[in-house]
Amino acid sequence: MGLKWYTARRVAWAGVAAFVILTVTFVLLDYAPDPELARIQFRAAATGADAETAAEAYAERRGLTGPLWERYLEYLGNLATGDWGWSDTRSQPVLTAILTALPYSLMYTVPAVALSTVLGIAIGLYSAFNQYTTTDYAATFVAFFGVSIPNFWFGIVLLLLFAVQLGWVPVLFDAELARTRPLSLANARQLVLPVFVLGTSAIASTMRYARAEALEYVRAAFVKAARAKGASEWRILTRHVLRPTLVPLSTILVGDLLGIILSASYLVEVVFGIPGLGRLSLEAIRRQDTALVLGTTLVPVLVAVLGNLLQDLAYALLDPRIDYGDR
Amino acid sequence: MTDPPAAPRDSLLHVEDLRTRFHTDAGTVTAVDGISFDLDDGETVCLVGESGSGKTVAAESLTRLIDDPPGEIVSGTVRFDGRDLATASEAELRAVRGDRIAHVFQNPQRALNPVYSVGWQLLEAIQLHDDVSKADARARAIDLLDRVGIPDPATRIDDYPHELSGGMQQRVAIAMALAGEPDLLVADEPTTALDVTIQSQVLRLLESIQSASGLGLLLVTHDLGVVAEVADRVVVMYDGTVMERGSVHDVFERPSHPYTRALLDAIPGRDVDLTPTAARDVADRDPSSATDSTTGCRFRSRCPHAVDACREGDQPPLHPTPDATTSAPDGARAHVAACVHFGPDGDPDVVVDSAKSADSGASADESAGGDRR
Amino acid sequence: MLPGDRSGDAGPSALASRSRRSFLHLLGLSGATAVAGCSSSQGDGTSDETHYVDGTSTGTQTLNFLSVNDTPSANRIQLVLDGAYAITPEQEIFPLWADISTDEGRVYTVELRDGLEWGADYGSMTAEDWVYMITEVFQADSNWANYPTPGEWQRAGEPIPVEKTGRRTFEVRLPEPDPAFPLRPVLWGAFCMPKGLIEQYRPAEDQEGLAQDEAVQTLAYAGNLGPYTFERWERGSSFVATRNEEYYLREVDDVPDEWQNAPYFDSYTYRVVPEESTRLSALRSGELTATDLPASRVEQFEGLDDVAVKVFPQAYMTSLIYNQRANGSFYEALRKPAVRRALAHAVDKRQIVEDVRRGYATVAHTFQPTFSKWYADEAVRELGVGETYSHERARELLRDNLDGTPYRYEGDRVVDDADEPVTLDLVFAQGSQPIQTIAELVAQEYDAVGIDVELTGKQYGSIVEQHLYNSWQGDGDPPWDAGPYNGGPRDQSVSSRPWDLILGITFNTYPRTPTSIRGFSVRRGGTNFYGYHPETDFASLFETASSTVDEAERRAALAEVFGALSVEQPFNFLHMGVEIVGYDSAIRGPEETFGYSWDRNTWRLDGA
Amino acid sequence: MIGAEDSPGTGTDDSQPADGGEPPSERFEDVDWASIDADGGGRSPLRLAALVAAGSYGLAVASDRLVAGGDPTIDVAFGGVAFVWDATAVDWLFVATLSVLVFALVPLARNRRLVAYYWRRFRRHRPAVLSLAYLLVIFLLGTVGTLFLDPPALDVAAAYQPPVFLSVDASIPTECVGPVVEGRCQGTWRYPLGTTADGKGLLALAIFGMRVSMQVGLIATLISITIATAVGATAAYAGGWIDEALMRYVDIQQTFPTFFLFLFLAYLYGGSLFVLIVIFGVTGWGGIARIVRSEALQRSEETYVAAARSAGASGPFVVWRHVVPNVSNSIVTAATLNIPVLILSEAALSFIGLGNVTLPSWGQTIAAGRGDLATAWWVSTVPGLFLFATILAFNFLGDALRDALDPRQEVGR
Repeated sequence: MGLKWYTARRVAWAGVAAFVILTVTFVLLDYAPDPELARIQFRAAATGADAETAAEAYAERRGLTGPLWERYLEYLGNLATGDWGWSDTRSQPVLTAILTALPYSLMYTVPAVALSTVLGIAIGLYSAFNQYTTTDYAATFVAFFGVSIPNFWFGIVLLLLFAVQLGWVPVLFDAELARTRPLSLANARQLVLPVFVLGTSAIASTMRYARAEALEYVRAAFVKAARAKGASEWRILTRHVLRPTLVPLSTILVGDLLGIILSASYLVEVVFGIPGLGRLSLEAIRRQDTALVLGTTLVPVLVAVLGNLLQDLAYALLDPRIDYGDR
Repeated sequence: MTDPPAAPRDSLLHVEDLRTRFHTDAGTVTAVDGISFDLDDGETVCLVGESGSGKTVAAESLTRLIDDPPGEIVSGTVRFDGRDLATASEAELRAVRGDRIAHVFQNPQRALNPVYSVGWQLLEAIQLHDDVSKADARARAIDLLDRVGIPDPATRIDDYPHELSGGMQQRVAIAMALAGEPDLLVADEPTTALDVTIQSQVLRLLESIQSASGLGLLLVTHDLGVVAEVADRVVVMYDGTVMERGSVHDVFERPSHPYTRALLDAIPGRDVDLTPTAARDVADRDPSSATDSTTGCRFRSRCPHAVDACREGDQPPLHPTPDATTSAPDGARAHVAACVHFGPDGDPDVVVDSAKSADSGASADESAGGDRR
Repeated sequence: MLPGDRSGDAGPSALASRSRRSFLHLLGLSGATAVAGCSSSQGDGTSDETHYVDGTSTGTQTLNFLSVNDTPSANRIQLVLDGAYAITPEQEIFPLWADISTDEGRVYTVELRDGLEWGADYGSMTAEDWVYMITEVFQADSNWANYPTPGEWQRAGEPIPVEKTGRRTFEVRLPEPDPAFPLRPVLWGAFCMPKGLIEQYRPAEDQEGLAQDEAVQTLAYAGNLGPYTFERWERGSSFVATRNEEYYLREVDDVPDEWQNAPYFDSYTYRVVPEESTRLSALRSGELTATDLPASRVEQFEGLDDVAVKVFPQAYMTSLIYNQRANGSFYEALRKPAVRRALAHAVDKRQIVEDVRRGYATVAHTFQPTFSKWYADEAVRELGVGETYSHERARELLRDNLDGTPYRYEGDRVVDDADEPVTLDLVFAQGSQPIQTIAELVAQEYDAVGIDVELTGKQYGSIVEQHLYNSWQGDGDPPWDAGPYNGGPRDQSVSSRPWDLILGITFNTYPRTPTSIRGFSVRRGGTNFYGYHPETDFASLFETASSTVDEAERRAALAEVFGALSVEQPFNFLHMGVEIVGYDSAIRGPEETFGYSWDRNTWRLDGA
Repeated sequence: MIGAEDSPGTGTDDSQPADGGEPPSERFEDVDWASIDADGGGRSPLRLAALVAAGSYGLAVASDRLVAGGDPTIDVAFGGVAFVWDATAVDWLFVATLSVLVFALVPLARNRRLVAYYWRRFRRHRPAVLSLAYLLVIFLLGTVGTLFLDPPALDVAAAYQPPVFLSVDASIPTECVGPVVEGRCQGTWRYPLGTTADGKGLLALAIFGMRVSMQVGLIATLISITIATAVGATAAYAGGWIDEALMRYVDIQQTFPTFFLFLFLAYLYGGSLFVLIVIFGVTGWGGIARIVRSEALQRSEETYVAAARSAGASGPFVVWRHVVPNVSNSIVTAATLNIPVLILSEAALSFIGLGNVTLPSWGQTIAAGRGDLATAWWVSTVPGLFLFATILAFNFLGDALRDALDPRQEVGR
């Protein structure tokens, strides 16, 4: 009951947030300069044609005629019926564009998140159990390495090393291969570097939280009690410390990783040429593809909502003390 | 050590010259500085001392539960059932922990893992040492809960710790300690965190368990009332060392060490908590003393009977008190006190007489009775 | 990422490089297809198949050529649709679908080949299709299809009359003679759609319906009209076309043999790789057959056995543009040709070409590349090279010519009438390292003659909106208005933000139809955003040059134009760019000439 | 406090050392950050100093903007070293930031016992001590050092010079400044770390990059924590709909694509460092505000806040005087960890092609040189290493500060 009401409120709020974000984006887009339009007009002017006519044709083609609010209402109306609009810069429906790009993004972000979560938690726990030792510093260094190195630089260097010099992996991301045979070894090979780059960059935040949480439990009485029961250190680590650590960790996993991945994905996808969501939205913004920009803006909102819900469920599952009645 | 040598017969637990240190930024702290005591099957020994006297560290050093690092057991033996735990391997210790020596901690709420059900934690305790099926373990767990007085154990077993009251939680913790059918139960302030009304229930539970199963009980407490109620023998600690040791009768009736006397004197009626604040009032010790490489008696700065001799050497060894021969013949169980006035060159009367003059009532009489040598 | 100021892909500075229908210019005139291609042997496992994989930075936006206004899209469409005819580097017509002929340069007859078949059951391509396309789409009153450059098919605001004269012939009747008409991007490389397809949308003027039509989206109507057949288009990732076994040129005997068997690759793929360094890595690893190279990497790739580097001349000129409109902080001086000439003495063009462009560019002195057949060596005055590059000389000329302006030398710095040192705002297009370096170099050179320069890098779109667009600020209506880039007389029509110098907006020099630069050089020119007032009567010279059929007369007129421009220095001509492409070394075909990609269908893999 | 009352692991055990390990009765949070408004009048010398500083700062900014115009703000030459400083808007912000830092540190520094205590806790983390030293060097070089150095100058003839002791194929540099041995151009001391594609010395670029990084990191973070503290503390203290509204706003702000906002503002105002800093500062405070709020909520429950409230203290006063100081440790930690994120963001924006390309920032240099990694690897690697070390140092520092300042982690050692 409590959880349901809570969920309903969360979803309702997400709707409001999405609306606000969409509106702001829509208005900003309208005021931002359009390099494409500028090019068309210059082209027309350069050869003596009427630049205004060219601009009108362009506006017509891109659906940019009429007052702002009218266009916005129309967009919202379409959205309500499930029509996310038509992407002019890709000649396909926005929803199709997003659904096409999404699997490519998931293909490397999911393993990257898994990698960074496992490594982050492992290093965090290790570091907490061995605070202020040299191995702690070494482990921490490993965790901080990825976040300290600019992703794009790292990606380029890795490509030069492993793809060009050693030839172990291909330089180019083969989208066709990824789409038709996502589980093949060849696909895994081309995903190794992006996963590594993104994964290492996300370790630090997970590790930091895991470490902070674990530090609270490492010396907790129940850990001592478990030890007094005769539980091994490994058991203590995996059962007694890890579990309560996971509870608050799940809250940051969604939020922080979402942030890291959404922002880092621009860079990783550009460097590795992966046609995922990051590039989709980057190019949409660059080319002022209004419908696509709005669509790609909605995606993180939806992911955040979904992620928050999942996280709450995980929380409820992991920590019996949580009660949603009063939240 | 001029302490009496090891007990002639093998006691269940024989601790000798145990020394535990903590390495901190500010230097090394010797939290337990060469304590010795014995504990027999079915016997209840109380480790008494104010906050910070090292009694908890001492209790946790037995099975090396102290955090290492920064803690470190630097010397001494912990002979348990013929084996020296101080030098045992980690695996050997694990086999002993929970199975032979069980612990009950001060705050049950914290000693239970909040994210697991009571049953899970009980089953863990059972299955860690006994290779039994899950169903059998569960049956045993319910039985254990029943034994510690949890009503409706078959239902409560699936509860989470936060769903139980403090007293119930401590009962669960005790049940968990009993899961391995230990020979020795180390209970560290098991009642401190509980309501006054619950305290006695839990104490009685411990007593009844002990009498039913005949296990040894090492009770760490600062509550002299508890000591008087349950202890067979008492070990009084101050600043990491044993100040006085003897049967509960000897120590309460004929307190010998000035510290013990001060403790008891501070309490009208003698059955009130020696709270940390009260302890400070008594001792008002210099907080910096802990890291000092101690010379002389640790209590001397607060001791009304301090003499020059107190300043020299180490903490004085445990000297037999005048009544030692009358109460217990063997060294390990003798009534002893670490005070120069009880040494070969000392005069116990310095302590006892002054107490006599300052005190009134029963204790004065009893002291007077024991002050002849 | 935008790859520099080359014209191949939509770079920030490529603005002027696209004139209208620019993709055609680029393909044919400037040879600027991002990587024109060739083939290579990327076996997908089957070793006897050859695949050409072309690496580009930008993907295509649409396959509907009616909306196409970018080179990447045009490149892809051209694989599937040949277009009317091509132009060879010798500026001769090379008929593909059609041949074009004229007597007087006024009436042009277009004759379609036999055997051109649409796909998707639209039958044969006939003159009917073309006339319908031209009149109902290109020239449609409402421009319902939102054709980007409807002006192409108009003269003086009126549609050019087009008439069907036979099943496979039609006539284009120009109001005035225009001998260069076939070289203009009107019919040259023009595409067509079947009438049956357009008819479905014409009555309702349903542009959206047409753009989203399945046949348009997948070029299903292409039939046998191109060397390749559309295979798939993964947006943002790749475009793949496979060899068209039905290609109409196979059945034609008036073309050279190598055309009859074209193409020589089983598939042609455009791979979108936004990051330049990744593209280059892929070229090294053999995953790409061809891709553009930045000048700084040429020597490294030349050292590789399996990569051949080719350098192609281009028609794009990088210039330093002076603001002569009233919102500049130095405009009174910049309006004087003598001052502009003085400043041209201050900038070392050789260093820009040699050190910044690393030798991969040529010095420019006028609005025409030296390889153009219209370039007039004897008339052009060279500034900023050799002896005409001299800070002392620049200073001297400047000192002499600042009279009558509010500026003068105070010591060795130029100051204004309030004795404050003059600081010029140089705005440059971001995204190209060489452009940025040149901007900094210019600042250094100007500093040496006593003028401070402040640099601001901006996105291309921002430069256009804030500095290029200008509009009438005076009272009432402007006396004349030539569009957003020239909103009226320079004293009252100014841009929204002030500026003094702009760098990174490259101009197409139209070496084949040089009269197209009119808009840049006359007072009311549509692209004269810098407020240049020529002292020469360019308008009539252009008039002469464009309408005369006498080549000598045209040459004389154009020589006068280029000479006058080099003297008047409407802006500081810096250098002409080149396109550098790294190919798989087994590729045979690309010639290092201007407009090299016209015959890319005949390129082949050595040994294949 | 966790753990059993008598356990040595928790630091409450009296047997633990007290002259060092024992926290002084005062904690970091209790430092008199707000001594300025502590007792009304202007008697406090610190308050006076702050007023004087603020006043002279205002005058200086005004004179630079109104009077000096385009002239350098300071133009002195001493002993042959020219000292020319033409302050920009960012420089002024930076000066303000540094002054705030100084005034924030003074009350802390005056409490030596406390400083000693935290220093002892902090120095246990050896990498963090190293990091602090490194960052101090970077900071000093970037702030003071750049005043005495010429900005990196263009010299296209000297492009792609390798670092000293290294060599590269002679075809790579435009002209080799050093000797060419066996077809390889040798690095020289003239450019100890080599040069970029336009012949700027990487050493100079790296040093000027330090200033930019410090400016981005410190100014934007100061803006962020100022807003975050105000919002977080207000939300926690006021509760109710104010809390709800503020936190919901934070939700939206955190989901909003900041990148897009930057693109837009970069168009309107140019992608200058100033715009970048302001955007980072104004949009990047959401996470910190949440931390401040939750910490403040915990602290608000405590008796001293209730006491102050019941004593009739005004809302803002309670927040400023009682709530804020008590969450300052979280703020300091969050701020330290925020700085590297900003420095990296600057690099990321450079990569995407936004931002000011003429800015001598590490990010710009790395991004500009990335295409040369296969040939002139040093161009983006040298600033890359500085960036890497700086981010790493801030991360180590942040973690060590968290451990040192967080009372919950008082492990008695």
